[in-house]
Amino acid sequence: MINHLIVGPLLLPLFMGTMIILNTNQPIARRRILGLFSCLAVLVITIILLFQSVDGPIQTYVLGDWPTPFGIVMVLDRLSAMMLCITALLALICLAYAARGTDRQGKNFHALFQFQLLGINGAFLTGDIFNLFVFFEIMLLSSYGLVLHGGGGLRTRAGMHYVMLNLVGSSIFLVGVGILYAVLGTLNMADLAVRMAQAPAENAALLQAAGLILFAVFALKAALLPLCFWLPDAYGFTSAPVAALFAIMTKVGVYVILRVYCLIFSNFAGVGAGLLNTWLLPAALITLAAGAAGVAGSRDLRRITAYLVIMSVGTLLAVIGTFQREAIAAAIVYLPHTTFMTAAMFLVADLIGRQRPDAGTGLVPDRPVGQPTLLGLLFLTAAVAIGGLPPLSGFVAKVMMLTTVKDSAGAPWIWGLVLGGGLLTLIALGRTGSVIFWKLLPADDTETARKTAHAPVPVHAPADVFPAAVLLVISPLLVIFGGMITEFAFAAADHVINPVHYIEAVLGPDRSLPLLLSSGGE
Amino acid sequence: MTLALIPLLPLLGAFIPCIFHNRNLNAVSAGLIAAISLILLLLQVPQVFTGDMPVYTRDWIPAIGLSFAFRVSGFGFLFALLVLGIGLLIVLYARYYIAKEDPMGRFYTYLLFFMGSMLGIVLSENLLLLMVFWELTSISSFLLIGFWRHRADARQGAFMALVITGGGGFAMLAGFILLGHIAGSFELTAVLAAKETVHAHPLYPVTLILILAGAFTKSAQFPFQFWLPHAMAAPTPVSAFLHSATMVKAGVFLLALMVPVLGGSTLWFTIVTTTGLITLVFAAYMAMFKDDLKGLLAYSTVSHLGLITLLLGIGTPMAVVAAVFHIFNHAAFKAGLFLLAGIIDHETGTRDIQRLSGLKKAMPVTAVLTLIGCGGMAGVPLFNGFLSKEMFLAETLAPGLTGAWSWILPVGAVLAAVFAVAYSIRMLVGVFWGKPAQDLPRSPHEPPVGMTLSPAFLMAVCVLVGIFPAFFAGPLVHAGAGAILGPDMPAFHMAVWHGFNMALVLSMVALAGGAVFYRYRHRLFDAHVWCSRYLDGKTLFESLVSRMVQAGNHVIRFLENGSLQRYLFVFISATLVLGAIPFAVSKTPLLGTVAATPLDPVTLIMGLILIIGAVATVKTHRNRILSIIMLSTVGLVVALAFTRFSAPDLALTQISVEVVTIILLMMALHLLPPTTPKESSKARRRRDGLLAVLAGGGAAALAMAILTRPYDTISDFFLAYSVPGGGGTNVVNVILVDFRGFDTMGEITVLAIAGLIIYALLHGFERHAPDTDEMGRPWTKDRFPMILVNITRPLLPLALLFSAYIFLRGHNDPGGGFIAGLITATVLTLQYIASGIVWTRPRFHFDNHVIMALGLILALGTGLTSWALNYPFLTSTYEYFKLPLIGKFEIASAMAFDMGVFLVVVGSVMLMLVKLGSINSEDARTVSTSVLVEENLEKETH
Amino acid sequence: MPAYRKSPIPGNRWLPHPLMTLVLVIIWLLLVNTITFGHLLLGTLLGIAIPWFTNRFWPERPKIAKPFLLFRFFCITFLTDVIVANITVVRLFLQPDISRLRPRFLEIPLDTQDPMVITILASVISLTPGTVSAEVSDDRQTLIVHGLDVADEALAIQTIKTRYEAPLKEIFSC
Amino acid sequence: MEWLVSACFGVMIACGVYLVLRARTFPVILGLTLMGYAVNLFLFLTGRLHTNLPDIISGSQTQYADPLPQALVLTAIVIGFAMIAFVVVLSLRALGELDTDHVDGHKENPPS
Amino acid sequence: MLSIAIPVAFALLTAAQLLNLYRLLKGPTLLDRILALDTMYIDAIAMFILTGVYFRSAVYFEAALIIAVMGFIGTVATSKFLMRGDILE
Amino acid sequence: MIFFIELLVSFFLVVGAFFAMAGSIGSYRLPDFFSRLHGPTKSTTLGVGSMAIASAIYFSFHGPGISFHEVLITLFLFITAPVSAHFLAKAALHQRLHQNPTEPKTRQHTAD
Ligand code: NA
Ligand code: NA
Repeated sequence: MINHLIVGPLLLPLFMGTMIILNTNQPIARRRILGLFSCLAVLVITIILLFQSVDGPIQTYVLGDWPTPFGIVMVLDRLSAMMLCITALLALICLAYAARGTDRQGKNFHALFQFQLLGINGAFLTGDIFNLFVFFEIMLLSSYGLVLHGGGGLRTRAGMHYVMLNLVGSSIFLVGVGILYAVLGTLNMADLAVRMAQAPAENAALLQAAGLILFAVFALKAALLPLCFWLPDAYGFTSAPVAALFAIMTKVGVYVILRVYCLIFSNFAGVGAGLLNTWLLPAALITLAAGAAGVAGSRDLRRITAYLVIMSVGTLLAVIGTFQREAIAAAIVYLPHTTFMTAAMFLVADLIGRQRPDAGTGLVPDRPVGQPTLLGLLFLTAAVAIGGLPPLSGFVAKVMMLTTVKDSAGAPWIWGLVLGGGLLTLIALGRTGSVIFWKLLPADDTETARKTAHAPVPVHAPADVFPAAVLLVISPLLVIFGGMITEFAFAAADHVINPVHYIEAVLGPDRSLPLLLSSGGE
Repeated sequence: MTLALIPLLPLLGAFIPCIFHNRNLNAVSAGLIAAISLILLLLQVPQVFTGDMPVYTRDWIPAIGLSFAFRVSGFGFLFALLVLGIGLLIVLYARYYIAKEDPMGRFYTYLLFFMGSMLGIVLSENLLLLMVFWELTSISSFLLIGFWRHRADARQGAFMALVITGGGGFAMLAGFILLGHIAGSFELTAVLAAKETVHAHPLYPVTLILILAGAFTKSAQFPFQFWLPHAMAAPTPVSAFLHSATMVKAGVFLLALMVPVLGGSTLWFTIVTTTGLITLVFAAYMAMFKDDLKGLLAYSTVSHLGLITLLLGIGTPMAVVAAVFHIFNHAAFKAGLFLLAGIIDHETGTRDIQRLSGLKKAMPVTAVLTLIGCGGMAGVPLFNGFLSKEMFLAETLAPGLTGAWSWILPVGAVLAAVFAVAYSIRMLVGVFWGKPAQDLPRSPHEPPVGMTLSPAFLMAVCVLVGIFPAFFAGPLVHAGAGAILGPDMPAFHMAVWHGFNMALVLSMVALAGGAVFYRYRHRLFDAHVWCSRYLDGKTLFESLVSRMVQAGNHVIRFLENGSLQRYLFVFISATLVLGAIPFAVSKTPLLGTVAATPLDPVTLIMGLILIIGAVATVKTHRNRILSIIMLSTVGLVVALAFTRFSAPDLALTQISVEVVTIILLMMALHLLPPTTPKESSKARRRRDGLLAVLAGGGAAALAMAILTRPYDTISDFFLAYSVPGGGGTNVVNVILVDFRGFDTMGEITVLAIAGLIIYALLHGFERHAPDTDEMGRPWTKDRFPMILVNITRPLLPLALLFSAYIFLRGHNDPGGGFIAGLITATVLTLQYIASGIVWTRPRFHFDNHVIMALGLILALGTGLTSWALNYPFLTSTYEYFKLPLIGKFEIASAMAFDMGVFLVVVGSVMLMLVKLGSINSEDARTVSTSVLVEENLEKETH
Repeated sequence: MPAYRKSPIPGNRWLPHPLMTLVLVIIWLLLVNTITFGHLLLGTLLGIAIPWFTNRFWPERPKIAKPFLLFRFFCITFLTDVIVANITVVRLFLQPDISRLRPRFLEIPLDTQDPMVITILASVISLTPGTVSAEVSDDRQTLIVHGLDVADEALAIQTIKTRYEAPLKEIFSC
Repeated sequence: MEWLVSACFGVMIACGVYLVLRARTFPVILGLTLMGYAVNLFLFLTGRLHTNLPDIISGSQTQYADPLPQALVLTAIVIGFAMIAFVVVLSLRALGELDTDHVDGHKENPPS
Repeated sequence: MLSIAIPVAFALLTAAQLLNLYRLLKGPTLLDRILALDTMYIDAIAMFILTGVYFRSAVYFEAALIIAVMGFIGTVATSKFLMRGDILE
Repeated sequence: MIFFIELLVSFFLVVGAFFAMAGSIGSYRLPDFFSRLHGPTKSTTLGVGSMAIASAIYFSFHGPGISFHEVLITLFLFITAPVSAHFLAKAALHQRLHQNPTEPKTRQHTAD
């Protein structure tokens, strides 16, 4: 029995995106409904898939019914199921937020949004390295459109940097894929892993070079130092729901790093074994430090949040960089938390900024926001969660990460930077909160304030606030169901760290045998 | 479960007061919740006082060792009692204290939240759970201190408290994780029993220091003491709560809790004792000079916390007993004193000791109550503080202490006691005695009874305990200390009179010395002004924070300078370095073993033309149109190369794409400046050139490495199954539409997205093109040259036929939907070039969005039909038919898919070009909006 | 910009352009390089469908009055001239002293203003002896031609007019 | 032959990199285009060099060039084209928004 | 016979391409370069045809025809760019 | 193969290539743009046409049946080459008519 649901998160956005194109000249309500319906349906599908993956084996979907490794295959393991689910939920919420007016600021927002979803989901599902390239391009091109949506000088400039860097990145990606194919003669990731394990020593340097070149590309996507400079401007200047959605984009880079370097370049991969074992951790730690510096040094809540995204990538990859099962499980717990919370912070920042006519999200005094209690509560919740303070999800994730990496060589560094970074976050967000909510100007205090004194501050309707609130509610839920989630994370990490499962699911038990032997059994 | 409810009730019920708009309801609901919690706590009395420890455990997140576990030890009970008891009193007091214009509901919400957090700390059975509540107190105190949000000092105080205690919390978290790791469990009972293991572990010092950092920051121990006085910006009931029974006491609670597992080592003794002693003396000294009543009390609090810390540092059983007792005593008198200070503030409008004077006439009750509190604070006999302080003095003289400690401790203790007496006298006498003050903001009188009730109760406790310690405090202290010490619990008897001993002498010295100090305080004040400049931790803190912000700003401005050139340089260099490392590190040869194929002169010369073309593109790049022409050469030769090496499909595609790209580039160039200014410095050009040469060299080496290596590919499968499986002889096309049809699906999606974005970017975008060319020549007026117009007319059907030909044969010969689509799009473009948008657009009146969408749907639909037959998406089928006259022909589902590709290509390319062409022409924009199209054509026709 | 007018050529809604259909069928057979009934059918289908689609793009179609003359003009006069012209031109290119060339512009007065005829004439001129048509005046009265090696201007103009313009005028009857 | 093709690839990459590092949008786009050509060529090379072995299955031919890289290159060409088309338009939009074609939006030319 | 004719033809065409390249690089006017590029396209068609004969393969025909179409459109577009600036208007 | 056919094919090939090269020689040697225009327009076009005929003959005797589709290339070139030439000449005329005496700086780039 073929589980067609697996391609649901791909075909549905594609179809609905197309339907939205056909409705280009219709009233926007129709496009909104189509988009929201699509996101909702994808969410339902991904939840079903997630539950299937909890107890079930790794599922595959062979497109065109060609035998692997010849046809393109989609692979659903626990990690990809989780990523799909996170994406769907986040997308639904961001779209709901965007439907309150952001989508009117330019053309074709809803279609691009669906294609964005398609690209991200494809990157999570595909088991073929060239197909990964294709989905990356879908994801990136849509993201270019979304980043630029609405226009404006700063946004366009930031978008242009993002675009050009990634265009060069795409070329480099192809070079990496090309080398892999030229040496190993296949594109299927499981097959690549098998062939990598059997590759002769004279191809070692070439294959490792391919792996590292690809790493440069993934690092750019994930925003790893020194390839993260595009992010603060791009995320800081784009529209809020897009920035919120993009909280998942860097995670795609992280996911792919996890996938590729735990499968093709896994510890059992012969000449390619453990390629990133020495590289990832230091790079991630420096990223974490730079992100923390940015968080501490920024004078605008949106930029702070953008740097928080960089920090979260640094944290994730530092933990993943230990390449231990438990640590990866911890990263899997941290990932949804950080994705949802940074996204929430982008939305909250926008809600705040819209009620501060002069200062926006800048850390300068302004007149009081229109709904201080509501916005204060939202901000506080997001800040507590992001700062890693209990009782919200950041705390659990942090404890788990610290606990699980404690035996690795880099533990003191990870501990120091994660905790120190947490403190800096706390300081920055505490300062932000007290400036925005407490350090107020009387309505006629300054020149600018006087100018806009009588401009009405918009009052947020419940529907404006609802998406952000829903995102924030996820945090306590992650804690309350922490037991289940950590259990799931360990199971997911099992699939990730042991490439044999994946290979067996894709190529069958015979082909995974060599790898099993080289790893000395299980 | 009852156990868990004690902290959870206030926590979960915190929002309740907030929902009422009535001040009484606010207070009653808060009080009710606290009272229920208290009752639940008191239900544990029978067990606790018989030495049992009720425990409630539920798994929560076993993966990290977090469980939902509570316990009521005697010590925890003592604390919980303080929290709830004082909490209730404060609920009552605040009802009268909080002004009408302040949001009382919110106040009680924060208060309950805080109460619950504190209860959680003292009742947790799991270290991580304790940590959860620990940080909750940081958050809730942040909110409480900043309650008066409009006040700058409140904001700063709250922020500082959050950062210091929160930061300490992070350290403590690390310490707890290490501790749990060493002990093998996060359950407190297990951890506390693991003393030997913990002490023997190499990480013991680190663990200890981290945990102490958490405790010391929370308890405002030196050098973190400075946040606490600034937290006085909070409303007085909050201060009373924070500084007596909760917040700051959490630190000493934790120290006491950890004594059984971490205590008993030299390290513990050295750090804790030293810190306690310094804090004790220093804060007591500072308290003397505070004019603000609350400031005085705050430093006094810090000092008393130092005292408790010192006791716990000494760590002997009796010291622990003394510490527990003093915790209780201090809570009582300090809470009362804060409330009294609040009353004074409330009734007179000031807390300045300098301004206040002679209040005992107007406020006799308050004066008496303050007298009791100050007595306790100063350690005067018959008040509770005396008893525990005397025990403390006795411990500093304990014979176990050797070396320098044997005299430093008692000296320090006495000195601090002297200061304490002095500031206590100052508070009492300075405010209530002397001439009644005249210029107070309000005329003083006794507060409402409800407001006096709370301090009166607390002062009664002080007196009763001071006189009948064994009866009123004995069991509590016994249970509390017993819980810490376990079998080491010493036998002791609490009484006012212990006989004449050294401790009593020291107490008397302190009382006398204090009186003297108070008498000559003015001289001290002068000296203090001089040194206080160096003692303000707040200034230091603020400069630290602002320096940190600046440093962060410097770092990011250095890293993220907004220059794309730099980002790209870094990116390309990084890739280059990463790619080179494996070759540098390993000794495997770059080149493989496959022999090179012979080179023929034609290929050589075409290769040279390509190289020259590429270099010329760079050389001429400042003259943009010239550069485009050079680039075309490269594109052409690449197409020739594809042909040379057996890839006709690629040649077709390359050449078509290239021309469309060139057209796009020229269309953009019309609006962009025609030349690139020379603005890069020579150094930069050299640097870029070097990187370019390195990258090119690396790339060439990589290509050589590949071309000289053998490989084994999955392609044999495609060659073998193309005809039998895919029904086509053009293997490349079968791969595209069948074996890897999903890639193609994605590829056309990319094209469609590009169309959408370009449409979005250019919608409503207008820009005027220059009126002359770059040399200043006017444009020709002949917009649509006749000869071209007349040639393109018959060319269109011919080219479309050709396009159909390319499309139909694609499955078996070079060609296919994509190339056919590009041909169609370019010949349509030719119509636009010849006759203009205004003429052409109405004749090709389909909405390009719709064409694209239909293409996508067709491709998608083709893929989906296989679902009906229960095959995966995109499973293809084909069939050969034989019809009379026509002969054998094939219908493959892949053809429908390819048709989708065709439509998407046509739609997106036309969308791009027409939109791009409309930027500087209003007519074109008008005609491009599809609604008008039909009308336009109609108008023209008639 | 040429004005759009209704088709002047016989044809109906379903077969708007019979001549074009014929040409397309022939070209289709050339393209596929085989003559089978199946391809004839397919070619006819395309030959009908494509003009139906492109009808709007070609509102003013030439009327060929004398098809035979057309055939003779292109297959004999034109073809021989092209070959002869090329040999001449190649000689000029390869002659040792390139400076002996006498390039100049010729202004040819036109007797016809029909756009299609002018177009064909210009093309033919470009492909034949040493001349490239460079510009048609706005009023379509003169054709400016560049001659590579012109000895006698008047003679050259006269040759072009009689040898090419006249037959073309006759073929398209205007 | 391999040397020549590798050299061509290298030169195209070098020229592409140099152009991509320029300060104005247009040369950067030219660089991206050139890099795109180069990378497509590289991807094609992963199937090695074959003379007269087109991938059209016929009875007379026994050997074929590797068809897979060709299919990949086709996909890559199309995607690359979409990207270039987009970035061309983006450069125009940026010109409109920033009133300069400098990649960082600088209006004044810094002294060289 | 063909074994001589084909290399000779290749040599002549390659020489032609080199001459085109010279004109392309030398100019002096932009139009000269465009003309050179156009000639390169047409010579490329010849090369395709020759390759087809050399390899006895018909697969190069379409490429030749497409180059013809695309080369024409490219030249027209470039010339129009020089005359009008606007290609599509 | 019949010697005569091979001869014919060889003849058309060499003559075609010769004409193509002659066109390029023309554009190489001739002094001004308008003169250069003649080479590619006439000679090269005819050369390619000649080679197409060679191909047609060749494949008619080598392939499964007669092959005439090469004629299409010739036909197409004969239609388009004069238009290209006309267009280029037109552009050149236009530029010559509006020659600006003071040439801007960029001119130096254009003319090496
Ligand atoms: Na006084
Ligand atoms: Na051209």
